[in-house]
Amino acid sequence: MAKMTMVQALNLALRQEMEKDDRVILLGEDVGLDGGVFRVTDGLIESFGDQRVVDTPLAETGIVGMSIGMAVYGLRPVCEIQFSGFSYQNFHQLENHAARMRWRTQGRLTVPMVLRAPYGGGVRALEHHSESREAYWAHTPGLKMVIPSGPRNARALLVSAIRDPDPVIFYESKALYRAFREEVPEEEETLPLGQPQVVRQGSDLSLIAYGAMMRPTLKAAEELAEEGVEAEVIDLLTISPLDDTLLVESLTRTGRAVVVHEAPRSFGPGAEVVSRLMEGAFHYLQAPIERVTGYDIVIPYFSREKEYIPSVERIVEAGRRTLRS
Amino acid sequence: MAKMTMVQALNLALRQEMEKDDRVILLGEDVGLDGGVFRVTDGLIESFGDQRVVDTPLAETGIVGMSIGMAVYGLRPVCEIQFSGFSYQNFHQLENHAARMRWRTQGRLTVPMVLRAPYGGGVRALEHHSESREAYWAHTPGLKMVIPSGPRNARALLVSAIRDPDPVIFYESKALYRAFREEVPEEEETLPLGQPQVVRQGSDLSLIAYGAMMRPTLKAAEELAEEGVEAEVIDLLTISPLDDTLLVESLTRTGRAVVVHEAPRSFGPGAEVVSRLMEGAFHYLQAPIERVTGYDIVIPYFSREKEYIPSVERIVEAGRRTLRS
Amino acid sequence: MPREKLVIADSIERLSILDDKGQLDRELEPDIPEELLLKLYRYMLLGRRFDERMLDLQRQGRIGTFPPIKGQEASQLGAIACLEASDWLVPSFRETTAELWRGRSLESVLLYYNGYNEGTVIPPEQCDLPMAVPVGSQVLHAVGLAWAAKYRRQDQVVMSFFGDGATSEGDFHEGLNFAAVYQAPVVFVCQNNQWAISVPLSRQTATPTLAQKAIAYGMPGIQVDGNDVLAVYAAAREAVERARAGGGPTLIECVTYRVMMHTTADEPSKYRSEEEVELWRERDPLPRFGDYLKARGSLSEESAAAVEEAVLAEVQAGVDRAEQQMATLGDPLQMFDHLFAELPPATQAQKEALARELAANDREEHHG
Amino acid sequence: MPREKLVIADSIERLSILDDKGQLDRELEPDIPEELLLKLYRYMLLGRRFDERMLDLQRQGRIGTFPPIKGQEASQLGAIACLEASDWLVPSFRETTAELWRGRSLESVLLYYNGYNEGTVIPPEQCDLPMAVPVGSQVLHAVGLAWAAKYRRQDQVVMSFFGDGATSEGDFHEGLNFAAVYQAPVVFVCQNNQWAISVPLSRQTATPTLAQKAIAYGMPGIQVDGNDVLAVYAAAREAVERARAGGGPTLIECVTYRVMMHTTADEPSKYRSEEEVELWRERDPLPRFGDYLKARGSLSEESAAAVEEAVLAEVQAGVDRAEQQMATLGDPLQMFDHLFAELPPATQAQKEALARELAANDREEHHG
Ligand SMILES: Cc1ncc(C[n+]2csc(CCOP(=O)(O)OP(=O)(O)O)c2C)c(N)n1
Ligand SMILES: Cc1ncc(C[n+]2csc(CCOP(=O)(O)OP(=O)(O)O)c2C)c(N)n1
Ligand SMILES: [Mg+2]
Ligand SMILES: [Mg+2]
Repeated sequence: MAKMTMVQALNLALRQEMEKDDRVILLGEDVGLDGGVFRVTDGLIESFGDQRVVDTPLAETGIVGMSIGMAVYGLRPVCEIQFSGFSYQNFHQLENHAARMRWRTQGRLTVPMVLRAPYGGGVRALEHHSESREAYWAHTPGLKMVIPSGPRNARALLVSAIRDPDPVIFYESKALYRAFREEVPEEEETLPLGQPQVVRQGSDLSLIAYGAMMRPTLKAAEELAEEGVEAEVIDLLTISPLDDTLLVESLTRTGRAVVVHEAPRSFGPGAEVVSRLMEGAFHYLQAPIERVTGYDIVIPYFSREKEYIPSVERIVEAGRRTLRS
Repeated sequence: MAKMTMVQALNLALRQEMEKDDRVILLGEDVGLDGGVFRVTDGLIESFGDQRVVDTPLAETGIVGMSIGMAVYGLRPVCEIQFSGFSYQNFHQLENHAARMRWRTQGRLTVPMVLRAPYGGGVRALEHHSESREAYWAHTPGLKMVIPSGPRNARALLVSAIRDPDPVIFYESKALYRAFREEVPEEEETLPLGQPQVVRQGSDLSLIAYGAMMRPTLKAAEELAEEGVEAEVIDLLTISPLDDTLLVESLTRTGRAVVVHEAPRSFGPGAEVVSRLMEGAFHYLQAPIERVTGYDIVIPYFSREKEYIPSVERIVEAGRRTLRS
Repeated sequence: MPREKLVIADSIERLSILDDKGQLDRELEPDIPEELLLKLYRYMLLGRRFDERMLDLQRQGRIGTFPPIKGQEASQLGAIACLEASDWLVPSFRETTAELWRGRSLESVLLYYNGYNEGTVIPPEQCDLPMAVPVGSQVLHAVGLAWAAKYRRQDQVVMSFFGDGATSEGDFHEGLNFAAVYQAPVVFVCQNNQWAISVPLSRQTATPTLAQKAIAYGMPGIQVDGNDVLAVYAAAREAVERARAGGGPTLIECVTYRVMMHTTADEPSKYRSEEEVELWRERDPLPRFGDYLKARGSLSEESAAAVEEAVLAEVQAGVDRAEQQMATLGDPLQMFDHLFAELPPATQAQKEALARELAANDREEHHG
Repeated sequence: MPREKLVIADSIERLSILDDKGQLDRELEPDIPEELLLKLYRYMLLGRRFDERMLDLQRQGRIGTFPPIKGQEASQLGAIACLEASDWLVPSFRETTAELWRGRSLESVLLYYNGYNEGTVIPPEQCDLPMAVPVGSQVLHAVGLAWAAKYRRQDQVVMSFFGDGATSEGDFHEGLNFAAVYQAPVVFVCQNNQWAISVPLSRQTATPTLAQKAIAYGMPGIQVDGNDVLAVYAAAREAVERARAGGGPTLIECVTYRVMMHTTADEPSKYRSEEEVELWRERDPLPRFGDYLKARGSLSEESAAAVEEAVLAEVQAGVDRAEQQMATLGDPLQMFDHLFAELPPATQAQKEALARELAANDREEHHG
């Protein structure tokens, strides 16, 4: 197996799906010759031509609205929004149409599209390039919201997203794009959407995170282990529709939980996780569930973003608090 | 005091603020001669002329983007988005700019605007006219999200919103527009933003709701009272920034809570309320907090909306469940 | 030449063939087969009568709010008649007649305006999108469909309808620009009915025409008399043929008028004068076309009466079928259907909870 | 006349006064006071040298990603020089030189590209918006400002800058349409530098010019040689005067070129040829204008050298001030400032929690 960065793994997923299925069309700003500003689509226009890898005018609503039409026709558009901070331009196309076409036509017309967008902080980027607002899409019925946490699951989830019969918002952490390499098999690999994974077992505490937050969360679990605390770590992978079975099951064993995300705290994804745990495992709860999150402010310009983004220490500290409680 | 519908009370608030302050400008689709499709701005163009009540071209982004410029200049634009289901067209203007201009310029330029929009179901409207997606704005740092529940607080909150130095999203329940009348004083009345209110006292159970859900919630409290259960009922009024002091205090007395909203359940406002209560009053909790909400689907066309929107029975039933637990 | 004039586009033309005095321009008269002419007449009448009947039903509380189309029949039908069945229609919310032409059933329209999700089902094989309520948003879907058709080397054409108000939306702009950049086979048909609810065209745009907006995208634009079904047909046929031949998109502005209220919830006397409406009532496309057909001998008083009778019967049958169907519809659990190909577990649990509630209510009703 | 040509707009012109061969059209030569000519030259040079210095700093890791402006100095300054101090500038993210002209400090630019929120503070009384990163989004703010100025009967004019790519966004469309409908005093200055990152103009629009998009809004549009500071100035002055006199908005397309990478994170060799860039390097606006000034006796070799020296010293002083300031900035708690006029209680609690954390870390560092 080749060791790949997340960028390479995503590129592999796209390449293989495009080889397999001529319904798969990439479109977006600079996805062609430029290969995308993060190079996720690098080399694909050379292999597949400009009818499969389509540079668009600079218009996010246009990209998403056109993708909807393409998907209804029977294609499988995978569009890129250059940064998730610019995906609000197309909010109405997603909410009004992508999320509803199957429902509106009672199954007759469907929108099997994927919207890929880099999200999150940590790469010293300019304003609007570091947000983490997956809760917007998670709260939108009819959309699926997926966030991988490493090269291997990124590849497998992207393949599943492309094959999914419904619209999928696929957020890719810029901080993870080139952060580390993993073995990624050349052979096809998929991961079912809607299924969180236990990535570390433990019985003292459940740590629940996703995307870029998996690394500090795992690190925190290691630090806690040094203190004799065995944390179970769960990677949501799919934020919405959220399947809480695994989370609730974990909590019935640990009684304590910390939820971690970069997104602002209030009305963020963590609130839903907390609510599900409360509803599903109330009588097992031994301490208030902690949320370690971004603050309820705009993520600051990069000189201060480190202090905004949840750190290993904050997660460890929250873990300790729940254990003291 | 005159008895007024919510439409009349909102109209009064606008008229009086416009009389008092020539910075207040209304703009939107059909707000002029037509007086707004729900008549909230009725008669105002006659009194103030078309420089104070401005019909716009059909473009929500334009309305909000222009309002931002007007507010930066020093005016107090109150724009109307005809239905909240069409406020996603302007999502980026709110998130990228209205919510950030003060922060971006470190206090130098500000955006004291109000965006009014009717929300919610119950009036046999067409698709996109019945959604309740306040969580989108509540999760957006830099915006305030306000929802009144009756004529009198609608008037007082709208006045406060107009005078607020920051952007306020103001959702008005269509179902409440003409549902009932209340005494509304001619003299100025304001209500502070960011402060929930106890509207019924009780010590067995806390019912937390807002907007159109206040009426079934109060009704449910009465039904429970017939069973000997005294429910405390809290009206959030401001969804975000959410001040949980009163909620937590209530829960320390009741130990049980039901949160009610029309919005889809998952990642909805109720999740944040549940999380705050868990964080603030964990050791007082005697039962899982219940959420009575819209389902995680698009609100159906109106023949079925009644079953979608939380009913008195569902709230009562949830109350009973928490008491059994 | 330092201050040099640029040739930016062919100029914009206005097309009128059968004017409001009934004057026919024989040179421009399109060659439409008799059968098609009669079909056009029949659908114009069907659109009119169905609209009138819906207004009655709405006033009686038998359907909900709906947007009447009266006066726009020619403007819709002249265009849609140029499509093949395999072409795509992308309507806004006021193209009822065009949708009927494409095969949408009357009862589906009635179900829709009665709040049944079953009213937006598209029949299998039919290449139509459902109505789009968010103004202008559908324009981009047309471009995506057209791009896809071109990619698949199908010679399908996509026709997208929208109003004058829609031209102000960003989606309109992005849609026309994408279509021009990709030379997508789309015909953009603007139903310029002069009003967007209470906002007149003069507050919608500072331009004298909407057709000239085509110049911003580098595509042909033309203004036609929208109450002249021959002119609409001629312009649309030209545009459809160009699109099919690979010549890219066209913007057609049909100048017509919304004779009725915006929707049945609207009160136009608040914002426009009866004189203006009267002026346009006199330009009614229906008698204009009827007289033309009679003048050319395609229609007689008797055959016109027969069409009228048939249309009224068809409308009545549609209303009857709708009421029959509604009697059997309405299971609230249906609302959970088709959000996703597969209902996620948490939503499935919500559905089951509602099912239990409904069953309990039912029991209560039976026993209570 | 049933197929009748419509007069839709005056035609679109292209303006060039001092061409790339240094040829001057004396008839069109604008009457610019000597002092202003020299100020323009000085800022063109300042823009150039500061840009070069920032590139160095970026390569040394002393600032983050930034978008160079090289080649666009004339295109920005010719326009901005027409504004009064009380007028408003609404920039995008690539008008550094225009912002400097308006009085933005060099250090504020450096702070910004070093990730300090302090870098977007606008000096008191200054009528400028901060940079807008979301492409095209600022165009609408310009219209709002202009509407407000008109409402207040101030004769202020608003100048909004944006790129060729921005013309594809819905916000551009809605902005220009609103401006035209309200006859708002805005001058829309499109910096057509031929590229939107890797997308060439020909994939952005099917039109030969961007200026012609004005026709869609019923406003005057003009194309100018953006590397000819005299032409830019002349066109902008005309537009500013018209706006100030109540004549409404204008769209000016400045044809220029992005000689450098899109931002320092970009690698243009992936998508464009060195020959194309070379061609534009030869059209450099700076020597063209310098030669003009020398020819008319406004500049000599010596005075040019003095300007060069002064500009370099100014750049160095700006860098020094920025580095001094940064040494004292960076308190993370600052991130909670100015989100709202008053920090809400829950957010205040978050701020306090962070303060405690930072204090604890500090203690650890000191004792650990
Ligand atoms: C995005 C959006 N904004 C507002 C509305 C409310 N609305 C429905 S129709 C309409 C006017 C549409 O005018 P026009 O495009 O001219 O079409 P017409 O109604 O005249 O057929 C408005 C404002 C909407 N449906 N969608
Ligand atoms: C809404 C939005 N989409 C995408 C981006 C990413 N982006 C930044 S600059 C740019 C290209 C802009 O091109 P143009 O408008 O021509 O301006 P230029 O960079 O050439 O000055 C893109 C795509 C953005 N900042 N905002
Ligand atoms: Mg109209
Ligand atoms: Mg450019």
